[in-house]
Amino acid sequence: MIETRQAPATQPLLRVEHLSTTFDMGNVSVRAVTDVSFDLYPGRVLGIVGESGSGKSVTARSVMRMLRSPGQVREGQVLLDGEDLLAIPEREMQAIRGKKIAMVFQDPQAALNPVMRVGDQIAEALLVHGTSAKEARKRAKALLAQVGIPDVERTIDQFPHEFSGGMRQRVVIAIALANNPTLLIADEPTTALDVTIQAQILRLLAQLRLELGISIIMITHDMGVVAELCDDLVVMYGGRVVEKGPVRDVFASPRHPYTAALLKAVPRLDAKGDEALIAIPGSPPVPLRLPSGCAFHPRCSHAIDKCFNDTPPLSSMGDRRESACWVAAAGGNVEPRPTDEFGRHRRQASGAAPTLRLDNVRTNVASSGGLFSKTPPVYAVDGISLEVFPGETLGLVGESGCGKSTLSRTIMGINDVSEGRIEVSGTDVTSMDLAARNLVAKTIQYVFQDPFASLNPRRTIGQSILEALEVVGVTGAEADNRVVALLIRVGLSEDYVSRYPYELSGGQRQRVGIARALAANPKILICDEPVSALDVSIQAQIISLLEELRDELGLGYLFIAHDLSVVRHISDRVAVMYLGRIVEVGTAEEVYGNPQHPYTVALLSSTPEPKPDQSTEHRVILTGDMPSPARPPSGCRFRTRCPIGPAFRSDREICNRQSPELAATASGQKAACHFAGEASLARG
Amino acid sequence: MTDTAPPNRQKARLNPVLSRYLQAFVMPKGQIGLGLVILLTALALLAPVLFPGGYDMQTRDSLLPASWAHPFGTDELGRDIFVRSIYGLRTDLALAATAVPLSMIIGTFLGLSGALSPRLGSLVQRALDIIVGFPGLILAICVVLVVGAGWTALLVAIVIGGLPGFGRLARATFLSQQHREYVVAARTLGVSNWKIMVRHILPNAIDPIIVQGAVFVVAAVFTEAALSIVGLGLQPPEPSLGILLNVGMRYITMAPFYILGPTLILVLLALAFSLLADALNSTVNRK
Amino acid sequence: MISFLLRKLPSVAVVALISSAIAFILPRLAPGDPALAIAGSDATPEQLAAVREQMGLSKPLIQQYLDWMFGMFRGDFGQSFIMRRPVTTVIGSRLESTLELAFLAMLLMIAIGLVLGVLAGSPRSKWARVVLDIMTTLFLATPPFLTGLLLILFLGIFFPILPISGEVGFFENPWLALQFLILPALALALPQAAIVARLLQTAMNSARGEDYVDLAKAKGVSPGRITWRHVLRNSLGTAVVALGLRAGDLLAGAIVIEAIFARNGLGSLAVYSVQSRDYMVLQVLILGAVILAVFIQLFSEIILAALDPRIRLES
Amino acid sequence: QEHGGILTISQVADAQPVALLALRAGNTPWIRNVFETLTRIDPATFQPQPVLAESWTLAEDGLSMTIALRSDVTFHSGRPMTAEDVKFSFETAALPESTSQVGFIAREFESMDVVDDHTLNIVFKRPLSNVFDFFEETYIVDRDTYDQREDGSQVIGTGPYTFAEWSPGASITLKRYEDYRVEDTAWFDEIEVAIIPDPTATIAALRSTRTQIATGLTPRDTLEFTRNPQFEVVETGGTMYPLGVNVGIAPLDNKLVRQAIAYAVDRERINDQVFLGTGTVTDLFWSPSAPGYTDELASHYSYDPEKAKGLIAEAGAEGATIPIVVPAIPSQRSIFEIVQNNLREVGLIPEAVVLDVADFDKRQVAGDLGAAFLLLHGQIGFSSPTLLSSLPSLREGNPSGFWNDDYVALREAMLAATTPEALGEATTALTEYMLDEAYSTVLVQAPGQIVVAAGLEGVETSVRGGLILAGAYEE
Ligand SMILES: Nc1ncnc2c1ncn2[C@@H]1O[C@H](COP(=O)(O)OP(=O)(O)OP(=O)(O)O)[C@@H](O)[C@H]1O
Ligand SMILES: Nc1ncnc2c1ncn2[C@@H]1O[C@H](COP(=O)(O)OP(=O)(O)OP(=O)(O)O)[C@@H](O)[C@H]1O
Ligand SMILES: [Mg+2]
Ligand SMILES: [Mg+2]
Repeated sequence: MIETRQAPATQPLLRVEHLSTTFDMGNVSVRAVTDVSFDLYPGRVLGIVGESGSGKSVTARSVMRMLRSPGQVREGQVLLDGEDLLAIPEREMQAIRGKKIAMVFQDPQAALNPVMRVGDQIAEALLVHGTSAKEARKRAKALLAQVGIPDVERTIDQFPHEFSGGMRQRVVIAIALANNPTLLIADEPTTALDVTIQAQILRLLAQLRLELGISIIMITHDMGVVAELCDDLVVMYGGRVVEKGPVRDVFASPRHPYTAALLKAVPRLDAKGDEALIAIPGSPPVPLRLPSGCAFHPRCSHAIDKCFNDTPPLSSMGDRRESACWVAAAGGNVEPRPTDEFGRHRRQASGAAPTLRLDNVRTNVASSGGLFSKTPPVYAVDGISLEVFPGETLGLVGESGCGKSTLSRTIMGINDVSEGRIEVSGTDVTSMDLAARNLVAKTIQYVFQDPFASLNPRRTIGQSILEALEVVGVTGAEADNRVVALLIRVGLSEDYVSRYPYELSGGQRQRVGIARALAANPKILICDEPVSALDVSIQAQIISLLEELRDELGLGYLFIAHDLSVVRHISDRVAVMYLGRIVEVGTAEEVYGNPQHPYTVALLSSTPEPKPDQSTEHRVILTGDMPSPARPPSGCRFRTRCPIGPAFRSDREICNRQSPELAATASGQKAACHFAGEASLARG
Repeated sequence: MTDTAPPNRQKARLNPVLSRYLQAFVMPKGQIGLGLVILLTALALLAPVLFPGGYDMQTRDSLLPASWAHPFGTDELGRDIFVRSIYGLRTDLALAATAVPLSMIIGTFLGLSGALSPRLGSLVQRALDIIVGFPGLILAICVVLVVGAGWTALLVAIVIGGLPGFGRLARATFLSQQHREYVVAARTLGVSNWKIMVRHILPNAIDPIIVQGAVFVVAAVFTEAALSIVGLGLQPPEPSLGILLNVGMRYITMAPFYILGPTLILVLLALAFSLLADALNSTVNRK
Repeated sequence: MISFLLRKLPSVAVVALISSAIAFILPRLAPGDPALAIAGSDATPEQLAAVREQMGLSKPLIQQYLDWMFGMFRGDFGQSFIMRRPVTTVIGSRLESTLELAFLAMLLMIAIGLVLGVLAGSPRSKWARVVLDIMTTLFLATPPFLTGLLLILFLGIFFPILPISGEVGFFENPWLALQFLILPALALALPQAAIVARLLQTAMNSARGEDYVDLAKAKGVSPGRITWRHVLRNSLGTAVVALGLRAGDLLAGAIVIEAIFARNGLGSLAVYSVQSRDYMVLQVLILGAVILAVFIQLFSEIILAALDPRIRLES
Repeated sequence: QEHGGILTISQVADAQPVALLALRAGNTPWIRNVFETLTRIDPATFQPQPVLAESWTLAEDGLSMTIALRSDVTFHSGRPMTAEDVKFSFETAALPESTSQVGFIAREFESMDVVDDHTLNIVFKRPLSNVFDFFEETYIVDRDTYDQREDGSQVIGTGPYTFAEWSPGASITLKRYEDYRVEDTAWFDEIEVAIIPDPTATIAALRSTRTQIATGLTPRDTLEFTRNPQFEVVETGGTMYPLGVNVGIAPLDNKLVRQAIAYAVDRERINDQVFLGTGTVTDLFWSPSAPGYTDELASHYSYDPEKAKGLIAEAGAEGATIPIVVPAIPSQRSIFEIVQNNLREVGLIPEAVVLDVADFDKRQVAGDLGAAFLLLHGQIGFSSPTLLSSLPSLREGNPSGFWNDDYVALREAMLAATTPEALGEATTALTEYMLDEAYSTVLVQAPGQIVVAAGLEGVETSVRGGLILAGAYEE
């Protein structure tokens, strides 16, 4: 937390008043944003949080007057330094965009023009506001250096695709800063990035705010980010502001049941792991069919009659706090009531034989090349050994691209094993011949990351599950009954059988995906980021469901995720993966409580936690990006970014030469580091 | 908006694909296209009823200009060109109605063959690439020569000519679907390649294939006409639009109206199917 | 790029080999043979047999094929049966006509296609949209030979402005040559241009929804500059691929167009070779067309790579 | 008269220098300007006139002929023409690979003796009334370069113009032969022969004065020029269109059915609608000026559907299906459509079998065209005895499969006739027999048409339609 949280100046820089935005689609009109008001004071950071579809982006775009058609602001004012941006002609607005207000978008992959040099894209921001070409280029260089891009002279003439995601986001920020704007709107600037990179970007933003005094509107759905960066908070739900206030106060005592529930639905890094998550039931509202009254009432455990019919206004709740809740207005309690919960029992590895065992598995993902050409091998999975015991959950974390999915695909036989050995229930299945495939399919099933992509949009839910049953030989009436049973098992009702995926929400689809995986009565589920595409509230539901199933059916999980809190919550044991290798493995307590590998340390300390006022100074923030598996560094793979490695300590050239083995450490778990245990968490 | 029940789910669920196609006829493009297709098809089907005299009523009134009695004039043997055009349309539509589905089915299957075996798929693709390389009509001409001018030859030539188009579309779908999660999901479940092809990949290929099918009707008629212009089309006396053009071209300076009529019908036909394809395409692409 | 071409060489060779076999065998499957064109229809069976013998047609097929293939490696593409000169000479003498036609058609296609595409792909009033839409739909629907016939009827006969058939070499009389070229080139180009326009329009519309367009707008870039610098620039790849594919179609369409407009190009040569069973000419034409198609494909890949830095030819 | 300028003419088919000694559409317009023959038949009188031959004497018994050649003739290569060249040309024409239509006449030569450089003596196996047809069509070629004619590089004759250049499919350039033996002739420096396969383009070229003479047009194309004073339409040579049937295939093995078919066809309508009235309606192969040709015979099978029906009924062939082979040529298709219509009227079911021209020709040569067929022979201008052996419809191995002793006897009688009177009688006898048997009857004879721009004088033609431009000049 940066030490600038002084009392706000008297005049707001940006004042949004009663903003309402609609999308007219033929005969219906979608109200995406309704009566939104907030103030942003100079030099402060305002966070806007809310689930997907709550109207965050539409609000930001309304301010910029960049609504996608057919969006239209129906009502309200956007006052920048007292001038109503909604009233001025488009030409004048053009002069303001990029000059006074700048915007950073969510997806750094898509935000840069792929066919234009990076330098030109930065310079363009200056050119269109009247800077000469020569001057613009000079400034572009300065900006690139300012946002921390190395080797500017060379990189300025590169194309976006030659940059990593984090670097691209830096470029987008450089573009935003080009004309020294007074206001920066960042729409989920780190959502698509890894935690390590997110930490870098957040640090950059904090620094900019400090150095340049820019005011920032930070749109996010991550409470951790809010806690880390923001001064003030606006919580949106169903297109309305439901709560507003200083971050510290809101976190300490939320005045809206939704805010309170949201805070409880996020798993904590520091949680002991035996308390259940409190999921918010139901799913976020669709703007087209907003519930009457308070939009949150169908999911609210405190709802009273009034909530069903009357929309609560945003009313003051004391010192700069506002909330839109009848219950809170009446002084009631808004903390979520624990739903029927499941006691978490951590399991210790029983003496049983592992259901799944990998021994030094390597997977080559390089395309086979043409008839006449040979491509060098790329080992995305490079010598991994691990075991999953019956009923146990093994969590697997690591940055994007470290090979998590490749590993799971290798186990399922989608990718071929190049070296090593895979055993299922004690049988060698490495060859993946017909018998082995059958054994794998019977024992292990897969839950996919993207619930939207893993169901065939043209087949009904029933048909999708039937197909899975058909494979294991269940047909006819029995199959139909099983389908219904499976649906009910995952918390869906019978009448979903004949629905199509497009009629389901993301969470419901993920339930179907799980039901399908359960059709074959597997012993192990491989869950490849099963919740990362879902909203926080839904995420908690799915995690609860998985836990429930595990306890009931005795399933083992290989649970893959990049969100460390989620992994900690669900896992018995955790493996940390970096560039195709496992660098640390142990029980959740061991790995999270006393990480031995510097990479684990960095991951943990990069993860923002929903606790304001936490010191961020001693954070271990990694520099640079993960190298490509096509060209792994010699010796220890992590050495190029290691805070205790040769990059910082020149005497440690053993790391350059020798690849560390995964070995037991003093605190119990195994780690692959020559200097295991040296780096440590500096938590406040 | 909130109180009404969700739009007739029962119907949508019964056949979402069909109902999506029907959407095409909500837009003016689709309406005009469909209207023209129906009109032309009806004319073609009803030709024997409308013009019971048939298409070969020779008289001594050669090459009359257009009049009420003969809207398109008469040909060199004194036959009514309008009547012949309609019968020609009938011939061409019948040809298209046979050739297009055949080409569609075979082409789609060839394009999807990669789902059964990747090796087979790329082999088939190579073969189709070679067909595409053949200069325009030459392949069709060779086919006609080998098979012998006539209906069968045209059919074969059109079917072969359409294969690369359908094949490519199907293959593109296959390539894009192949790595889709639900295809991978089916594969990890252990579903057979054949079932994956039919259940998961084929349905996704159908949209573009149907659009291409509508486009290809025009191409089929075009092949017939072009072969006739080169002199290897259908056999007399059965008129086809191509034959009318072929003969009409020879009178182009003496009796320019001769080809005007058949040309008009062909343009209408092409327009009808293009509009239809267009409308289908835009509904199909609407996500 | 060189290594890219080198890598493609084997597959080009395979395609060429297979097409050469097809090009060789397919025309020979048709009844009739080139001896007839020499002997004439009035010939007696003895006369025909004598001519066949003299032309070397009684040799076994496989030997004829091998002779041809080995000849080509030596740069000898064979002799036309009918014209009794090297096939290369025969084709060379017809090349100019087709090249002129294809070149002008290509220019027209690019110009019309890009203009229509950019107009349709930019925000415009409803009426302008409808007019553009009708135009492209009409062009798209009407195949070259119909466009050709209509052009002949309207610009050649009802309003005799331009000559409708025949040709003059461009280097003989450029002005006259152009008059002869305009109608066939237009007929060839219009449908293709409409396809290019359609694709460009679609590409531009989808590019317009991309995030980088939003970013550009957020920078304060004017709509015109967005269209040119961001949207169009990113859509050109599609247009180039389309143009590449269409270029092949242009040559294909030339056959009928040459027949309609009575031009002595490669298309009419091909038809003549089929009719007279001049296998030697025909097989070289077919092989050439297939290889040309392959190279156009490679060429558009290269241009695409030049336009889009993300695409690398090496990988 | 002044020398100079370029004359441009157009032809439809490409040149075929390989077939110099055969009759080819692609050679007809230019060949008589590059090559010469011993004699030329005067189209008006049908009498042979001397060209390279100065004079000739036929022996009393008609079995040998002595020819005196001009002594001032040189080839374009500069070499004087001698009797050896004539002998070479005649021998070459007799070889089958020359594909000469009249080569069979030379095969009736017993021997050829070169008496001296300018005298040739030919001995016949039997009297040859049609030897002048042979002379008419056999160009005297240069024996030194004949083998290099194929690609057009050495096309050496003795005519007023030289064959200078050939771009296949595009054009032929003829240049004036400076050393031509006659001074006041060959007025143009150059004759450009444009090859324009398309009639519309031909017409356009003519109208735009890009060309001054157009050959190979159909009556439909020339129609507009007949009414235009700017042009003159010259009729010469031409094509006959017979309808043949195979006498070996039922029901056509029945003479009555064959006769019925001949009666059923409306020849007048074919002439009017396909040839726009320019043709001659006749059912005979002979030229109207030939001895023995009578109007009565020519109109023997005038259109009579009732009679046809009667004959068919008599033969019991109602509803018989008759496949008719048609080459994929526009005029043939049109004729077929009329024939089909006519045959349907009389109760037969005709079916088209359209063959690509190469395929059709191959089967015509082999004499294997099926039950019925529409043919075309571009041989108008030959004498009757020549036609008898040169027309595929009539010669031995004809596609009708018609060959019997009566026929052979009648043919022999006609070939043996040496006087016009005898020829006339023999022709009538044969014609009556042929009409009665009705295995192949002509539908129409259509003349070839050449359009000449006004202002161009001195254009001559040969009986077979060749253009002779030696005396042509621009006014
Ligand atoms: N172009 C559009 N057309 C129609 N409706 C739209 C459009 N853009 C947004 N909406 C509607 O506005 C609602 C709010 O969208 P918005 O993008 O602001 O959500 P968000 O809070 O930014 O969500 P996320 O976290 O997914 O980015 C959406 O649910 C959607 O229904
Ligand atoms: N088919 C392939 N060809 C080349 N490289 C590949 C291929 N598949 C995967 N890779 C590479 O292998 C590495 C690991 O990919 P993988 O998808 O397993 O990562 P991940 O850890 O699942 O990442 P994420 O968190 O983004 O899902 C990546 O660097 C990727 O670029
Ligand atoms: Mg958003
Ligand atoms: Mg992954």
